[in-house]
Amino acid sequence: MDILLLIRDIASIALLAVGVLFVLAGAIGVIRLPDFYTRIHAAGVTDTLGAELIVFALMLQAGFTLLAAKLLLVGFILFLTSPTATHAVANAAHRAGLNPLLSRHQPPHPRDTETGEKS
Amino acid sequence: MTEFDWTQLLDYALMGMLLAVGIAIVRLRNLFAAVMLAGVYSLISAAWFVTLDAVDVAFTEAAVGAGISTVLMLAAMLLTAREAEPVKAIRHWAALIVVSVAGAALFYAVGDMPVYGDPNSPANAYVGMDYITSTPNDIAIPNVVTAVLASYRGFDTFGEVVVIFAAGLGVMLLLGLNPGKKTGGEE
Amino acid sequence: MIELLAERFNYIIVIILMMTGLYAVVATGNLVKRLVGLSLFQTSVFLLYITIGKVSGGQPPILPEYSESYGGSNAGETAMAAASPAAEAAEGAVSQGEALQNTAEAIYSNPLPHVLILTAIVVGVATLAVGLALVVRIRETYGTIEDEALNQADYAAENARRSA
Amino acid sequence: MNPHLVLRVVSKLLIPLIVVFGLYVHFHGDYSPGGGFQAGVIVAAAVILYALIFGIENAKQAVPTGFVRFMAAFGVLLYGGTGVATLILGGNFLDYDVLHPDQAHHTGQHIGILLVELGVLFTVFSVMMAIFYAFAGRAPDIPEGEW
Amino acid sequence: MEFLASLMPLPLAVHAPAIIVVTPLLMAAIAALMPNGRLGWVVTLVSTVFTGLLALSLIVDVQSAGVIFYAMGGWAPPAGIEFRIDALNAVLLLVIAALGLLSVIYALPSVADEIAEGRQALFYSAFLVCFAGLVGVAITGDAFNMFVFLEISSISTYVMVGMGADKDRRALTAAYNYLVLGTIGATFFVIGVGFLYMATGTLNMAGMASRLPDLSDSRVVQAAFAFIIVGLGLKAAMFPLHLWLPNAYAYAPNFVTSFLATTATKVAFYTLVRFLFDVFWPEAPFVAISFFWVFAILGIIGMVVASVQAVFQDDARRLLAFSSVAQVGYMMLGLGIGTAAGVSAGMLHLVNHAMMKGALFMALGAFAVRFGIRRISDLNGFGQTMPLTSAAFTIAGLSLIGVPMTVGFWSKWYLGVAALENGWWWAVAALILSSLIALAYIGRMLAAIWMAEPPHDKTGGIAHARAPWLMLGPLWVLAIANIWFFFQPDFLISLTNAAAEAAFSGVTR
Repeated sequence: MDILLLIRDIASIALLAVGVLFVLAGAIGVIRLPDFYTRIHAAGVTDTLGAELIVFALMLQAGFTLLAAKLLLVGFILFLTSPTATHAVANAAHRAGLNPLLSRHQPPHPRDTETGEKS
Repeated sequence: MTEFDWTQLLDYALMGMLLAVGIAIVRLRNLFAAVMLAGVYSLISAAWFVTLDAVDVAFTEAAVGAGISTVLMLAAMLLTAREAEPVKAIRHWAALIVVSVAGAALFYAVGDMPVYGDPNSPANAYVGMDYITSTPNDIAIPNVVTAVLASYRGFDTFGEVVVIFAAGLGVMLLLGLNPGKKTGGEE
Repeated sequence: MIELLAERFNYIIVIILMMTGLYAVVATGNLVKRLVGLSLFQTSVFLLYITIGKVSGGQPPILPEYSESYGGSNAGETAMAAASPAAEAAEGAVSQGEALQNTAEAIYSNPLPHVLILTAIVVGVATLAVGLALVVRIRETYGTIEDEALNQADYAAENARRSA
Repeated sequence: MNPHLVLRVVSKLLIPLIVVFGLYVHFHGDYSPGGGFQAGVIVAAAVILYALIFGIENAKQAVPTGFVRFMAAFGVLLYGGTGVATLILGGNFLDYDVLHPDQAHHTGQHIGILLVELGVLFTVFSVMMAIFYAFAGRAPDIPEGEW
Repeated sequence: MEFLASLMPLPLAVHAPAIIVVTPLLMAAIAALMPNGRLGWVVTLVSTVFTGLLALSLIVDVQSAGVIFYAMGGWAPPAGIEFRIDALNAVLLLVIAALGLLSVIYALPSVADEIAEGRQALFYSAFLVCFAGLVGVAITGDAFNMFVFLEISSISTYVMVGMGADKDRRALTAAYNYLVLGTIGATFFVIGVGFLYMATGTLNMAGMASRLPDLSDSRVVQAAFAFIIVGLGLKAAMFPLHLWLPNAYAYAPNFVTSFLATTATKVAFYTLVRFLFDVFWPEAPFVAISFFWVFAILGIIGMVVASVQAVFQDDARRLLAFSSVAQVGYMMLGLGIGTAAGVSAGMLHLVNHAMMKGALFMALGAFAVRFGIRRISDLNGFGQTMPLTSAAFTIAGLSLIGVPMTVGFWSKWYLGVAALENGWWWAVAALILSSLIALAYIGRMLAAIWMAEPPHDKTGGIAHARAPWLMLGPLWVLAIANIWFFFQPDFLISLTNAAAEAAFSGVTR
């Protein structure tokens, strides 16, 4: 039994560490990256991979309990919402005419080319 | 103080964030940023509520302070303005005087306040703890906060419902539920 | 003195926060930002109440189960036991709180401030809603939400009426 | 491609979940953090999400304004009515013990708490909806571009 | 009175403390569902009549039983919330119930004139919420419950003041400023209550009172005192904290002003008395200092400065609003005298001021509903245009000055006597000075009404008009009360003496 517990602890610690690493990377990215799109890309990592891994680590610690089920639900909802939120924000920025910061190639804005698009 | 309580570090971190966010809100002129930071402020205080064992309050603060209030303020901001004008010098000094008088009164009191987390302080030794011992016998539900909220101090909660109802009335009266025209309201 | 303050650091921070909010209310001329400051002020007061009710090593005031309808106390939990009172009672794990008080019962934080603050939060959001509704109406009628401009508009209107 | 396609799909998945979660928070309020107020906010948030994505007119068909106005008052009446019921049954105002003869298990208290929390839920939900309708209904026509 | 109270069935009488608050609250919910304003008014009228009867029965009970306790939810304090009625808040209940009833009768034509038809039912509902909140503040014995009820009444008040925007847009800014200052006041009050809770561990006011005397050195208690005084002072429009009041009263709908001016600040004043005497105790060093240095001094400054400000107003209602600030100064002076006679005089002025200001604002509302006027220069010749309303206005105005034959005389008389007992001749001088200034500003309005040329209609004759009977009725009830209680002051004086005694006997169980 003990060895199983040890494995479980090691696994959850590893997951936690990786998760925290992702969160850290995301945070640094939000500060350091140059423009909106790259930043939101970094922030997305925090929400999805980072939070998700931490939730998994906690689930390992909780074992087969109601708590684990709740955590699973939290993980599921995070899995659904954070990419959607990132998408919505990025999409809104794109449609608002915010161009990515590109050094050489400036693509035409969709609003200038497409006309049939109305919501 | 017996042993160093490592969870205090978390408290310190949260307090530092609260201070930073609070001061940022005061200094910012961009309303959008101020409103979003107010939401952040609520969220951090909700986190602190959790470490202070007030899970019900944390839940409510997260739902209301970080959720509804922020959305409300965003909506109002959209309908009004995006940018605040800079603070006038005279108002700045007037505010500083008000704040320093009130703050002095509060700091004056700090010395006689009970130590943080003291289980024997009057507030914690008297009625509050009685609820914990009497709830199993009186009401028999596990969540003492719900028991106090809905039964022991149920009348406060009735008042709370009426306050919310009054706010609803106010918004319906002032803005109307079907605002088609400028003042709206006629149903 | 240092120790006195160190043991009450929570109050000091909370007082500074309250004063930050109050400053924002009094200093700013922008009506929306004044309400932001007001909610800052109120949230800080909530913090004051909750820190009063904190008991070192305490737990959230949710008692162990004594009806059978709750499935949270499965065997096999160890690590999370301290966070879940239900499980703890089932297993008799020694929590930090018990170590401090050395009694059989766990210690809980004071529930009364929590209840008060639940009510106060609701009152706060109700005030905020009414205040924002007023601000929206003000903006629609006056076209501005700056204090100075509002006063000037009223003053001008009064003068116009007087001369008419 | 409809720009809101992702949002629509995900929100269709999420809205029932949110409502169920709200009801869980409400009915589990005796055992874990939560209660009528939080539940009301959560359920209202579900409807507000619906309104944001599918348009406020659709939301008004799902939750009509008349219904909102009725429920706001009804919640207060339910809370107060519980108190009046306890008065009629011979107790003090909001003394739930008289609601049910089973004193040993405090069933009366459980019933009373459930009823008043339900009152809180109704009022909070409908007032949140009222506030949302009032503010969102008069949003200036911001072109998509500004967002 | 005993007869009316004896009509009350016993179970109703036992639970009267709860029912008197709950009835208007439930009726508010019902009023909000009413399809039109007239039905909403009927609901409101029914519930205020009922509340009035309950208030009468409670007063009779208090006179026989001394103090009435009611444990909400059957939970005895300190666990539960307790309602506690003694002679002090019984007076308040009577004032709120009577003025509430009169204002509601008055409201129908006034509201029909000022509020859009689709919103009248909701408006009545908001009024009932405010009314219930004030009753709740007056009746509760729990400090935090008092905050909740203060906020119930305040939030609905902000809304009602803001509804004046259909006539004058300044109502919106007035309501907003009232909201911000009122919320700061309420938050200060909450900080104070939190400190008291920190020091005593209970929220029950009687429980606090029994524990506080051991804590008079505690800085927490002293800070709590300061914050509660400032918070409640804001709500009561105590002199330097009155900035919200003039605009709020001047631009709110007429019916709202006449209700608020007679009840809202009075209730806040009551809470001050309650906290000073029954939660804190008058012998405490910091309370004793505050009597002179806060209440007496600020009261006197307030009654002189605000009166002077009133003289220079053009807007009739704004003038009366400044006068209200001055009248709060009188009450504060009575409180500051710090003796039973002083508190009794302050309470007497509270009741009397409710009668005279109620009548004055109602009369202005009656002028407004017929001619839509609000400036003093517009009042020219109204003695001939609307003689009935003008006569009532005159009686109430004379009462406000404190002329003998009106009840205002008694408030000043007893205030002066109580001040002289303390040897405060300068307070008497200030009283006289302030009354002279009142003579100036009331005289200005009376001169316009009676001396100036009346407006002529198109045919060259004098335009005659009469306010609706529903407005004239309550107006004249108050005007006659102003005279009646000069000749029969014993009833009021016995009530206020009992109130002062109740305040001074402190909390006994």
